[in-house]
Amino acid sequence: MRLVTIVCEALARDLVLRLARDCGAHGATVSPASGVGATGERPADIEEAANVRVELVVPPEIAARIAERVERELFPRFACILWETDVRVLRQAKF
Amino acid sequence: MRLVTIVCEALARDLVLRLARDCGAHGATVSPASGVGATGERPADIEEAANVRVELVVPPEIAARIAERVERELFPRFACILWETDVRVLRQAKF
Amino acid sequence: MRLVTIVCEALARDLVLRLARDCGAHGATVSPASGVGATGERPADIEEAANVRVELVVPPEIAARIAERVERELFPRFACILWETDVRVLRQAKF
Amino acid sequence: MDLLESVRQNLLSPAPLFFGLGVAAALAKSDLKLPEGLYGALTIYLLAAIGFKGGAKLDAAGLGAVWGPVAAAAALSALLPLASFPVLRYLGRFAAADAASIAAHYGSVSAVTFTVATSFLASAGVEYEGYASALLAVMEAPAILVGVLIGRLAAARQGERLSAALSGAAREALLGKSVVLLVGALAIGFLCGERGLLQVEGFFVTPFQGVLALFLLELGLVAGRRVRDLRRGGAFLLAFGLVAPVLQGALGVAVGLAVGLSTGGAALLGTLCASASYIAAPAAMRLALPEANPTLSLAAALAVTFPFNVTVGIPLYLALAVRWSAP
Amino acid sequence: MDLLESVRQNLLSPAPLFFGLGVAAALAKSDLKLPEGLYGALTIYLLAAIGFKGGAKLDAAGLGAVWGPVAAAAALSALLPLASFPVLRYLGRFAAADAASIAAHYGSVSAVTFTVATSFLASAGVEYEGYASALLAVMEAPAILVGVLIGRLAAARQGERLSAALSGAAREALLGKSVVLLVGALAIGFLCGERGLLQVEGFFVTPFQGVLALFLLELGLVAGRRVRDLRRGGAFLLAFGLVAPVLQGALGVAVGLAVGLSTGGAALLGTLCASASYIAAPAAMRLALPEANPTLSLAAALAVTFPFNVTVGIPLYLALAVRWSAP
Amino acid sequence: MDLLESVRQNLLSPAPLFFGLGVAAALAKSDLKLPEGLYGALTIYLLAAIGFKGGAKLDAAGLGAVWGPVAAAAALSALLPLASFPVLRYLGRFAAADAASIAAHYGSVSAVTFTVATSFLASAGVEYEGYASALLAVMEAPAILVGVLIGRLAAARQGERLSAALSGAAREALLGKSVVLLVGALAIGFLCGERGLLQVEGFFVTPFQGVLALFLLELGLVAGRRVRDLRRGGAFLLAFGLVAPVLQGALGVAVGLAVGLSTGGAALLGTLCASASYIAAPAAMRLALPEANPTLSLAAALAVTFPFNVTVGIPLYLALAVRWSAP
Ligand SMILES: Nc1ncnc2c1ncn2[C@@H]1O[C@H](COP(=O)(O)O)[C@@H](O)[C@H]1O
Ligand SMILES: Nc1ncnc2c1ncn2[C@@H]1O[C@H](COP(=O)(O)O)[C@@H](O)[C@H]1O
Ligand SMILES: Nc1ncnc2c1ncn2[C@@H]1O[C@H](COP(=O)(O)O)[C@@H](O)[C@H]1O
Ligand code: NA
Ligand code: NA
Ligand code: NA
Repeated sequence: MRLVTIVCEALARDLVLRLARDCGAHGATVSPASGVGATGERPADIEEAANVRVELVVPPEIAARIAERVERELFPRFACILWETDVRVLRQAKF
Repeated sequence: MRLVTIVCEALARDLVLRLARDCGAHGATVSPASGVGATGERPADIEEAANVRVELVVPPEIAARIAERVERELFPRFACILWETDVRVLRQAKF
Repeated sequence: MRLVTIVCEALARDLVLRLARDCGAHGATVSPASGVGATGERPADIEEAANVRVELVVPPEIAARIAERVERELFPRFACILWETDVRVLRQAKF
Repeated sequence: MDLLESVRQNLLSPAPLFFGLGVAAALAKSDLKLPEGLYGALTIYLLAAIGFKGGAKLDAAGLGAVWGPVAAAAALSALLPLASFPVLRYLGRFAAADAASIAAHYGSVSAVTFTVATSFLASAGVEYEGYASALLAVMEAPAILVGVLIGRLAAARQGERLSAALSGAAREALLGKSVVLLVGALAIGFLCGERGLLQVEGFFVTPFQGVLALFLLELGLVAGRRVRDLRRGGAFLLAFGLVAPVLQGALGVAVGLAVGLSTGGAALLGTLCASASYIAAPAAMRLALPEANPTLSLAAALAVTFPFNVTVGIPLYLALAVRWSAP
Repeated sequence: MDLLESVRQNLLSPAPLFFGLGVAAALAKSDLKLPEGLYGALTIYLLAAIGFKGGAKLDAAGLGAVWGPVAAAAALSALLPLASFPVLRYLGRFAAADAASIAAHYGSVSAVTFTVATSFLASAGVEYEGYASALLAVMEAPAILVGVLIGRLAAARQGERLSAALSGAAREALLGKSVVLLVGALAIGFLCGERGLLQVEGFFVTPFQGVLALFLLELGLVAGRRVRDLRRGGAFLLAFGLVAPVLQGALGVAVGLAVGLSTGGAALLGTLCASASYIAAPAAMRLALPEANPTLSLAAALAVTFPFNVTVGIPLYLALAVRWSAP
Repeated sequence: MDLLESVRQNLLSPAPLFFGLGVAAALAKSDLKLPEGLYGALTIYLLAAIGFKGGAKLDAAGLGAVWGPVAAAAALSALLPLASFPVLRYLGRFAAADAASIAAHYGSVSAVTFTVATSFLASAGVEYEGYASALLAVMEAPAILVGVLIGRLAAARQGERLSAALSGAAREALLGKSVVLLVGALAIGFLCGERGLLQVEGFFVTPFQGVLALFLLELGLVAGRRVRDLRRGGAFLLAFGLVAPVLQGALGVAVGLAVGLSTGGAALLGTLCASASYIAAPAAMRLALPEANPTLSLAAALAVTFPFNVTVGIPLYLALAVRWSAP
């Protein structure tokens, strides 16, 4: 399994979750985050500036599809990054 | 070292931490999370529906013990997932 | 790329971020965390006791530099741990 | 004032309308959301305020006067789940754990429903015992304990020892945040008396009704999200959520009058019996009886019974109390 | 009372001073920070209180009396972006999306600026229509919709269908939290009337001015962080942030008097036209017109126009209203 | 009214009882927890309210009248750590950094202890200088600076330059959130005067005592978690936490009377000297003197000295002030 982590503007939370679902992810874990990057500081105290951190446990082919769509649809429009790594999971069939 | 991540109902937070300690973990990092999965949406605004995300840095044999007990004790009773991966740590002896 | 995760006392948040920037990290993602470890429980409800969880996506040589300085400067003074792992990223040049 | 007019007046007050706004916003998928922590903070405020005011009145009434009603209330809380469990298990065909959990939720009480009832009585000009929140305080835990007991016995899980499970449940039920806050604030109010109440009136009394309205907005948002879950419970659960409060409420009114409460006090005890817990019970049952599906009980309590009580139920229990206390 | 004295009195009141404290703390990089959730919680409180009070007054005034001003206000909100877009696009040389987004922010309204204006009127002893928050409520969405429309047309993106984008924007504009809360609370206040207002006065009225002062402290902290962003917008944006409110405010005052508002009411409509949104518009534009740089509009609205309005602007719009309504 | 009766009355008021409830809940490991952000939000409210009210009174008293007491208070804050450091270092055998940190905590002040003392004086009918929160405001920073200075000199770390460390500490001490809020709100209150206070009274004054009670519930929860940490400090720390406030408090009362404060004012200055910081000092010391173990100072300040002061200490300092000011 692959663990895909997307850090993105909080206002785009629902877009990210919809994108993941459309690509075939069966679930997602979302945690609040602040950050700093090329677009400056993003403090988490007001929603307009906050980030979210979305984790998706998915099979490799779905991870590839998600990465491709994030690159095409989110990167040009939102402050957003993505990284992924291999993970071992329990209940393989669930993801 | 292994990094074991457990995402689980917030109400079961103390159960997860006790299980980890019983298995031999020397510490844990807990962050708030919301999520979506087979049991529907779990928004983080009320504790009854929120998730927690527990990270445990442990030696491989303890990771195996944790995974085994989470599978047996938590999966049948709580909305819960687990993934694990290899990590490099500083101060190996601490974990 | 390497993903370096540092869990540290919330009061030291700015120190960690400055250290990371000085080592050459181009950004950082910070999430709130509570924890338990050798220094006891660290509940997140008051800032004096809370932890932060800082994630840094960086090239391997910068990861090494960060690890070295965290070990030297933060470990003796703050409740703090660090782990790192390999990740695949999009837009390699950004990090 | 007849029942219909009374329902109408109750509906056109801020608390139920804000609840409706919350439900509507949730159903329309508005991006109106709760800032994290606000729900918890308002809960703490409401419980502390309810407890403190009740305690100060308890001091004025004297402990001697309240034993009877308090004992009756605690007994009702313990006995109601015994009555509703078989209905849910055999008529409703719920799994044992689910039936026990729902029964516990409905035997336990909702502090907010209680508070809406006191506002309603006040604006209808009906007197009630000021210490009534002591009844609220003793009715949270017994139903939870009995519910866990039933659930465990019915499930008859050989693996775990019953006593261990029960002591865990007792811990949850007695040290859960709502019981600790209510009972603690009640004791503090009792120790401080009217003089102490005067000191903190500007926070625990003056803004109370408005805070309640805001809390109901949030509760409406939470309840609105639960409406879809109702389908999983089927028609029986929906019917249960409407009929159980009426029957339990009528019983509460009758017992209240029997143990000597005023008309208003009996209406309050009826409301307490009719109300279903959505703070203390869900947390306790989740840990002590995790086999039970938390979605069912919470959807019924929040999305059916709570709105029923705050609109139609409360005026109804008062009407019953008025009728039955007529000489 | 001349304009200068009026500005001085306005400056020496808690709300603007707390805003200044927040800005100063942010610029000095103090570790004074907002606890997460507090900003959102105070926003909910303020919007609910403003809406509820306005609704109760609306009930008193009667719906018949308010159609004219309400329609005029909605029209102003829709038309103002059409006027400022070309200025931003061709004089300011902003990208189409940025120009449209800024125009939408300035056509929409700021509830907090409105509230500071009502406090100012009250302490200056100037009467105004109690239902004025109905004007506020109808002015949020139109400008946002028009702004998105302009931005999409100007960008002329072939890939996406305009109607889809617009329906998304309409959703955001009409179901965004501030519109839902304001309109919902207005309706609730209208249904409850003065009797309902009395019930929740201790929460929605008594502490209101103080909560506003605290909120302005937080807003100051947020605005202070944005000061640096102003540089990215250049001198033109700074000038726009100072000149646009004066022109739009004067227009609002004139229209207000023309549709029969009192002097105070016209000053309020002027303030609404002059104010720039920093809650509803940023969220809606971010999703419906993500090509626009959110930094520019927010920096101008919060770090230039808001402080200008709460210090000099509001007394100015009142002075205009007084002069133009003189017989 | 003798001391014992005065202690009893003080104990039976909401604030200390809610603190006790919090401690009890924490020790019983109840699941009563703070919603995140609430503690921080209440802190901001309390500091802004204390500062603002004090500032308005300062305006009434006139700056001329207050220089003496203010200078004396600042001097006390700077000198107290110099006295307690050797005791902790050589009698208590603490490491240099720990001794310096504890000394700084006890030289600095606790705004909440101060507030409980003003409530106590008000309910005991004792007058005091309304501007006393100006004393509070100037006593936070000096002790922290002196504590860092001692700690650095004693540790004599060759690696870092002392001046750099001190300028960091000065930043922390002067731009820390409690100093910024207190001093800022004091200035705002001073600029607005009584007229401004009237405007925000419904938020900063009316509910204040009740908010304080709720905050003490939270502080009790935090303190209760610290009780176990006391063991690490040993018996000496416990004794220090009880004896230091009495000695420092007596000194404060004496100095207060010497610089012309009223009986009540002297009791307040005594309370300030006796109180130990648990907001400003921990944050500042953690960054400027991270070698110090934060557990020791916080456990002593919160779990020993704070409860001692709010129960027995404050009545004691008043009794001393009454005795010593008798003609
Ligand atoms: N090198 C990095 N390591 C970790 N997080 C990053 C990094 N760069 C950016 N981020 C996160 O991604 C968000 C958007 O990044 P940016 O578009 O560079 O401003 C930031 O607010 C951070 O939360
Ligand atoms: N594929 C997934 N990726 C990331 N998180 C997931 C995934 N599936 C489930 N989760 C998390 O686990 C929680 C419980 O999952 P479930 O039992 O499937 O409802 C959800 O609320 C999510 O936070
Ligand atoms: N084995 C571990 N796994 C995960 N997190 C840990 C572990 N040990 C320590 N931590 C985190 O690091 C913080 C400081 O650790 P310590 O210095 O051991 O008290 C704790 O509060 C935890 O959040
Ligand atoms: Na009940
Ligand atoms: Na406008
Ligand atoms: Na002191």
